[in-house]
Amino acid sequence: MKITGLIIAILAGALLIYATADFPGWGDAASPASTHVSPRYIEKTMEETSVPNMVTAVLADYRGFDTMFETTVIFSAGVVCFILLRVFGSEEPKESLYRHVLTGVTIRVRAGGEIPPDSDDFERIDVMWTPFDLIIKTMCRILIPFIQLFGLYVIAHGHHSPGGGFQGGVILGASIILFAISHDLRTALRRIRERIDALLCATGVFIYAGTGALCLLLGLNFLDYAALASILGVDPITARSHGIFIVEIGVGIAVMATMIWIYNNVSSRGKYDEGL
Amino acid sequence: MSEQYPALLVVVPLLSALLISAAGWLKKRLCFPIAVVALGVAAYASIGLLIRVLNEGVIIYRLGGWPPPWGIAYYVDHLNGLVLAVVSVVAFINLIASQKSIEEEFPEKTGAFYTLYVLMVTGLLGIVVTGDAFNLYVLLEIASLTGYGLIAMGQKDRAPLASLNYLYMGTIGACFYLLGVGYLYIVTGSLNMVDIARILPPLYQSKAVLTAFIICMVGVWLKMALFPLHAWLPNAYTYAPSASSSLIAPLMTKVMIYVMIRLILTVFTPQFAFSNLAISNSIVWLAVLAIVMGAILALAQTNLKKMLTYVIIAEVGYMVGGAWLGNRAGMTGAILHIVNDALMTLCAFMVVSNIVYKVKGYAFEDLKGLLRKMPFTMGAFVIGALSIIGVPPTCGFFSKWYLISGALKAGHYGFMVALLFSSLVNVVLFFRVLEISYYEPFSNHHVGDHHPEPMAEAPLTMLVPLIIVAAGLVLVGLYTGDIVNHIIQFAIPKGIV
Amino acid sequence: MIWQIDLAILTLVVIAGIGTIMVKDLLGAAILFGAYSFMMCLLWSVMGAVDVAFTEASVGAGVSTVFFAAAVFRTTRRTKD
Amino acid sequence: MGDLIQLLVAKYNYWIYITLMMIGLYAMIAKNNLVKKIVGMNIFQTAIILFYVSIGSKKGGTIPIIEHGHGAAGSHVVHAADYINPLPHVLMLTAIVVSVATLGVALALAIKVYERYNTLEEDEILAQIREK
Amino acid sequence: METIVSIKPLLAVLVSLLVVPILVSSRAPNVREAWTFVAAAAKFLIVASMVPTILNGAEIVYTVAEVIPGVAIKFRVDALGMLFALVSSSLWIVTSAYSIGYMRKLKEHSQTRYFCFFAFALSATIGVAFSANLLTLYLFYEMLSLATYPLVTHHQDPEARSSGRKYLLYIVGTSIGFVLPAMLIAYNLAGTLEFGRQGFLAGTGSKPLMALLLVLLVFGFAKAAIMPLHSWLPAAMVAPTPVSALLHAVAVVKVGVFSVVRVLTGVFGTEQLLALNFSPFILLAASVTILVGSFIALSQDNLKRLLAFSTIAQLSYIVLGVGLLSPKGMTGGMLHIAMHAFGKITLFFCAGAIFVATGKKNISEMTGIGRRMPVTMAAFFIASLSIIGLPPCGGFISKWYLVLGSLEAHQMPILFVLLFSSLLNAAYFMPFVYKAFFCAPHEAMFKNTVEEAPMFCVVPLVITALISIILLFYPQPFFRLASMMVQAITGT
Repeated sequence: MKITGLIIAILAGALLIYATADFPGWGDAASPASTHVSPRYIEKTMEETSVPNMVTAVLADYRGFDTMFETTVIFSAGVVCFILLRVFGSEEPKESLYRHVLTGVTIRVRAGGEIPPDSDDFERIDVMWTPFDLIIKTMCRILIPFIQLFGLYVIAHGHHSPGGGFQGGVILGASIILFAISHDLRTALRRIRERIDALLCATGVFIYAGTGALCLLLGLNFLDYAALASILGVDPITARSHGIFIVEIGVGIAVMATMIWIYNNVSSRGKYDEGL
Repeated sequence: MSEQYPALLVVVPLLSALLISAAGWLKKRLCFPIAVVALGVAAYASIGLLIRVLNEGVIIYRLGGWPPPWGIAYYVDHLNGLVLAVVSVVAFINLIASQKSIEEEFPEKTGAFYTLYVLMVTGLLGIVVTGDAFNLYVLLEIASLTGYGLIAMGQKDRAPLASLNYLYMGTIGACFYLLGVGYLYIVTGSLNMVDIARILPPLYQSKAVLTAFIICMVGVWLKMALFPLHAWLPNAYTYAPSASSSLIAPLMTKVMIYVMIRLILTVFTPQFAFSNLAISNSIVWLAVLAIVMGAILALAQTNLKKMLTYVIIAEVGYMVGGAWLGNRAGMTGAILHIVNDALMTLCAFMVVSNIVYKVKGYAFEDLKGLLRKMPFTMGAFVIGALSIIGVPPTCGFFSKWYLISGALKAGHYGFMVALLFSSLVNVVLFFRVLEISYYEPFSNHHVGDHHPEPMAEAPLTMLVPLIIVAAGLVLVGLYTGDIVNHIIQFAIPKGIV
Repeated sequence: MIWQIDLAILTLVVIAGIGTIMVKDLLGAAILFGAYSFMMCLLWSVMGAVDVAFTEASVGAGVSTVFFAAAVFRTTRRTKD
Repeated sequence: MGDLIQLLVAKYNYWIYITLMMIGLYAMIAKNNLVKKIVGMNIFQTAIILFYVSIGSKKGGTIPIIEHGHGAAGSHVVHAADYINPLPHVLMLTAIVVSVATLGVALALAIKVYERYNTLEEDEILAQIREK
Repeated sequence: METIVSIKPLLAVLVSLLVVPILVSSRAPNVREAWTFVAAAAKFLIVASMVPTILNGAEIVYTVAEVIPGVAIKFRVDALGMLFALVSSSLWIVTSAYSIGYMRKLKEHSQTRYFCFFAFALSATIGVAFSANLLTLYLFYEMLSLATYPLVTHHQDPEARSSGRKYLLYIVGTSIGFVLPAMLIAYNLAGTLEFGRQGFLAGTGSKPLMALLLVLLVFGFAKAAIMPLHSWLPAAMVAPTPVSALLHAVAVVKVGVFSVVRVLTGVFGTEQLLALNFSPFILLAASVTILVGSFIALSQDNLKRLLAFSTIAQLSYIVLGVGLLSPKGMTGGMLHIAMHAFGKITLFFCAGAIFVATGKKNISEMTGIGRRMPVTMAAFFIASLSIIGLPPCGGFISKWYLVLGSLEAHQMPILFVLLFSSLLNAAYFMPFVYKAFFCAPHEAMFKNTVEEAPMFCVVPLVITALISIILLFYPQPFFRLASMMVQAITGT
C-alpha cells in the first residue's frame, strides 16, 4: 500500500510539475487570471455594490450563489454529524460524580444510587475528573463576552474590513465551544439547547436563501438584491449593500450554530452528557 | 413564472430541506409531505424546463442578475434538460416508494433523513443545471456530503467504514476536479464553462490545459467509479439503507457521467478531446476492461444487492466507452443510457428495498420462493433484468443498440464484444436469481392448485411506484425514437458525426 | 510582500505538514496540524489574501483543531504510523 | 543555472503546493490509521487552497480592500493593477468551508467506526471483519 | 402490390395478452378456461379475417413506433406470415381444449400461470409471423423464449431446472450472441432491417462478410434446431405434453424455422444466395440434421423423445426446401410448415393421451395398446403416415414438392436424402404401430377393454388427424399462400 501510495503521489506530482511549465510567472500582473474577469470586480465593486471589501462583494453578491451553497454545505455537515452520532435516551451512566460546591468534596454515585436533590450546592462533574480551576473559569467568563463582541464586529464590519459572516460565525461558535470546554458540556447545553441550536442552523441558511427567494418574488432574478430597493426604500446600489449585510448575518448564524452542533455531537459522541 | 424555472428547480428543494429540518424538531408528521411537495415542484419545473428548451433552445439564467462570466449563470440545453428531468423524476418516485422503510428504520431521525435526502437531490440538480465550473464543485460537495451521511446510516457494522472509504475517494475526486478547474482558471482567467470554451482553442497545445483535462477526468472517474477506481462503490452501495441506495445508485454515477460528457462537449470541445489528444481509443479500452471486470466480479457475488453494484460498475463502462467512441452513435448511446440506466437501476434497487422490507435480507438464500410470495415485485424485477440484459422492447436494448453500432462505426470491435459479453453474463446473473426464487423450495407437482405459502406482497405505497417504473422501462423503450430525434440529437454538437 | 519571508514560511509549512503525518500520536498530529494551518494562515496574509487568512486562522487553526482533539479524545491516541 | 534559479523562484509557490499535495495524497492512500488519512485529506485540500491563492497574487498589488471606501460610491477611480485578484480568495473561502465540513463528517464517521471495532487501524478492522 | 394499413395484425397479437389479466384475476377454473377459448377463437377469427385480403395479393401493414432511424416496430402480413399464423392460431384452439383435459386429469399445480404464459407464447408467435423487419422479429422471438420458459419448467423439479437451463442457454445465448451482432452489422451495411422481396442485404457486402452473417443468422435462430444446436429440444420434453405439442411441435420450433426462412428470403434474398452460391452450405446443414436426427430417433424408447428427434429431422425439411432455392422446393418447404404441424401435433396429443390414460411413457411398455385405445392409435397411425409422407395424408404433398424441387435444382444427393429419410421415418414409426395393433395376445400388456383418455383429450387429436387427411385433398389455402409467396419471391 505504501508503495502504491508513493507511486500515485509521485505520478500526480510529476504531472502537475510538468504542467507548471506553461504557467504564467508567480504574481504576474499580466496573467489571464488577473486580466480577464477579475478587473471588473476590482474596479466596479464600489459603484455597483458600494462595498469596499471586494472579497465580501464578490462572495456575497457576484458569486453569492456559491456562498449560499457553501452555507448549505456547512448545514448539511451539521445534519450528517447529528444523524450519525446522536443517540437519544442515553442510558444511565455506570457512575456519576458530584461536587459539593462549598467544601469541594467529590461524591461518587454508583448507578441506581440516589442522586442528591438538584440543589445549588451540588454540581455534577465529568467522570474524567478535572480539578476545579478558578483561574481558567474566571478568565473564560471574562473573555467570552469580548470574543463574542469581536465576532459580532467581524460580521457587521465585513463590508469594510477583512471578515464577514463566516469568520464571525466561527468566532461566535468558538466562544461557545470555549465555554463548553472550560466549564462542561451540560452547562453549555443549558445555555443553548440542542433544539434551539438545530433550529438556528436552519434559520441561518433560510435567511440567506429566503432573501434570494424574496428577490425572486419581487420580480428580479434569484439573489438579485437590487429588488430589495423597493422594500428597504433605498437606491438599488445601497440595496445590494444591505442585501449583502442581511445574508452575512444569515451566514453568521448558520455557521455559529453548526460549529456548536458539530462540536456537541463529536465531543460527547452524541450522548450529550459529558464533553471534553 | 416559467422563466424562473431554473432557479426554482434548485431553490425550492433547498428551502424545503430547511423547513423539513425545522419540522423534524417541531412537528415530525410534516416532514414527508413537505419533501413530497418540494420534489414534486422540482420535477414539474424540470419537465417544464425541458419543454421550454425543446421549444426555444438553450436557456440562460443569470443568478443575482450578473452577466456571465462575472456572475454565475445557469445554462439549460437539451442535454441537461433531459438529465434534469430524469434526476428529479427518479428522486420523486423513490421518495414516495421509500417512505415506509425510512420511517421504519429511523423512527426518531426521520426529519434529518428527509433533510439529507432533499439536500442531496438539490445538489444533484444543481450539478446538472449549472454552467459554472466552480459552482459545480460546491454542489458536488453537497451531493457527496449528504450522500456519505445517507450511506452511513445503513448496516451498523459495515456502513460507516464503507462510507468513510467513499468519503476519502470522493474527496480526492472532488479535489482533483477543483485542481483541474484551477488549472483552467490560471490559463483562461474564467470560471464560466462557455467562456472557457471560447478562450481555450488557441491554448489547445498548452501543457496546463492538457493536465487540467486529465485531472478533471480522473476526478470525475473516481466519483463515477470507473473500473480501476471503483473500489469504494460496492460496499458503500450494498450496506446503505435501502432508501438511500435506491436514490444514490441510480443517480450519483449517472450525474457524474453527465459531468464527464459536459466537460467533453462544452468545456474542452470534442475537437480537443477526440482529435487533438489521441487517447480516446485507450480510454475505450479502459471502459472495455470495466465492463468485463464488472461482469466477472458480479458473477462472484452471493447476494443480490452487491451483485447489482457490480452491474452498475459494468454499466459505467458502457457509458464511458460510448462517450469516448467519439462518434454520434456512441455519444447518443451514452446519453440515452444515462436515462435508461437511471431507470433500470432504480427499478432493480426498488425491488431490493421491497424484498428487504418483507424478507429482511437480500442474500440469495433469502430469495427462495419469492416469485410466489411477491409476484408483482419479482415481475418488476424481471422487466428490470430484461432491460439490463438488453431485450427489446425494454429501453436497455436500444441504448445498447446505439452503443454497439457506435462501436461498429468506430471500428472498435473490442467494445462491441465486451457489450455482448456483459449481456450474456447478465443473462446468467439475473437468471440465477430468478431460478432461486422460482424453484426453491422445490414444489412437488400434481399437488393441485393450492399455494404452498400465501402471497406476502410489499405495501402498495412501495409496489405502485415500482410497477410504474417497470412500465416506464417499456414505454421509454418504445419512445426511444422520439427521445433520440427530438432531444439527444440536438444535445450533441454538429461537429461529431 | 517580501519574498524571503514567503520562502521561509513555505518551507516551514512543508516541514509542519510532513511532521503532521509522521508523528506517531494522533493528539500530537492534531496539534501539529493546528500549527500547520497557522503557518498557512501567515503565508496567505503575507500573500495578501487577508480574508482567506482570517478564515484559515479561525477554522483551520481554531475549530478544526478542536474537532480533531475532540475526536481523538473520544476514540484513541494510538496509531501505528 | 541562473534561469533555473529564476524558474525556481518564479514558481516556488507552485512547487511547494505540489509537494504538499503529494504529502496529503500519500497520507490518504498509504496511511493505515483512519484519522491520519483525514489529516492527509486536510493537507491535500489546504494545498489546493494555496495553489489558488498563489494564482491570485499579483506583484505590486495590495489587499483587495479599497481604502477610504466610505463615502459616496466611485468617488475615486480604482485601477485593477493596484489590487490583488479577489476572485480566488472568494473561491477559497468556499473551499475552506467545504474542507471543514468534510472534516466534521469524516471525524463523525471515524468515531462510529471506532465505536464498532474499537480501533482506528484499517488492517485491524479488516482482520476483524474477515474473521467474522 | 397494394398495401393496406390496418390495426388488425396488432390486434391479432394483443388479443391473447389482453385476456391475461382476466385469467390472473379469475380464480374459478371454468371461467379461466372459458376465457382461454374466447381468446383463442378471437385470435383465429382475426387472423382468418385477413386471409381473403392476402389471397387477393394485398399486404396489410401496421407501424407501432419508429424506435431507431429507419427501423420501426412494424407488422406486415404477407402470404408466408399468414400461412404460419393461420396454422398456429387454429391449432391453439385445439390445444387449449386438449390441455384442459390433460391438466385436469393429472391435477397439475398452478394452472393459472400455465394458461397465462400459454397466451403470452401465442401472441409472441403471431408477432413473429407478422413482423415486418428483423428487429420486430427479434423482439417477439425473445419474448417467445421467455414466455415458454415457465411452461417448459412447469413441474419445477430439479429435472425441469436442468433442462430449463439448457433451453434458455441455447435459445437466449444464441440469439444474443449471434443474432444481435449480425443484426447490427446488417443494419450498418444496409441502413434498414425491412424484409425485402429480394432481401435488404442484396449486394451490400463482400462474400466473406455475407457468409459470416449467414452462419450467424441461420444458427442464431436456434429454435430451428439445426444441428449442432438441437439438443435443447429433447431436453425441453420435460414439459407437460400440451406444451410439447403446441410449442415444440408447432409454435417454438416453427418460429425458428420461420425465422430462418425469413432470413434466407427476406434478408439475403434467393438471387443473392444463388449468386454467392451459398445453397450447398444450407443444404448440407439441413441434410445432416435430417439424417442424424432420424437415426437418433430410431434408437429412442421414450415416445416423446422419439417425437422430438423426428421433429428435429422434419424441421430441416423446411430449411432444405427453401435452401434448394428452386420455386417448387420453396413451395414444398413452406407447405411442410403446415403439413408437419398438423401431423406432429396429433402424434404428441396421442403420446399425451396414452400417458394420461395409462401413465406409460416408453414404447417398450406399450405393446398392444391399440386394443386398449383404438381411436388414439388410429389417429397416431394416420399422423405417422403424414409425417412419413405417404398418401392419404397432407405430408405427401409437401414431400412431393420437395422431391420435385430437388429435381428442379438438379440436386440428386438431396433427392436421395429425402427418400432415405422417409424410409427412416417409416422405420421408427411403423414397428410401434404394428406392435400396438397386431401383437400376439400373450405379449399384450393391457387387458382387452377399451379405455380411452378423457373426451377433452381424444376429440382434439381426432380432429387434427382428420384435418391432416383432408389436407391431401384440399390443401387450400395453405397451398395458395405458399405458391403466392414463392411467386412474390421469385417474381415468376
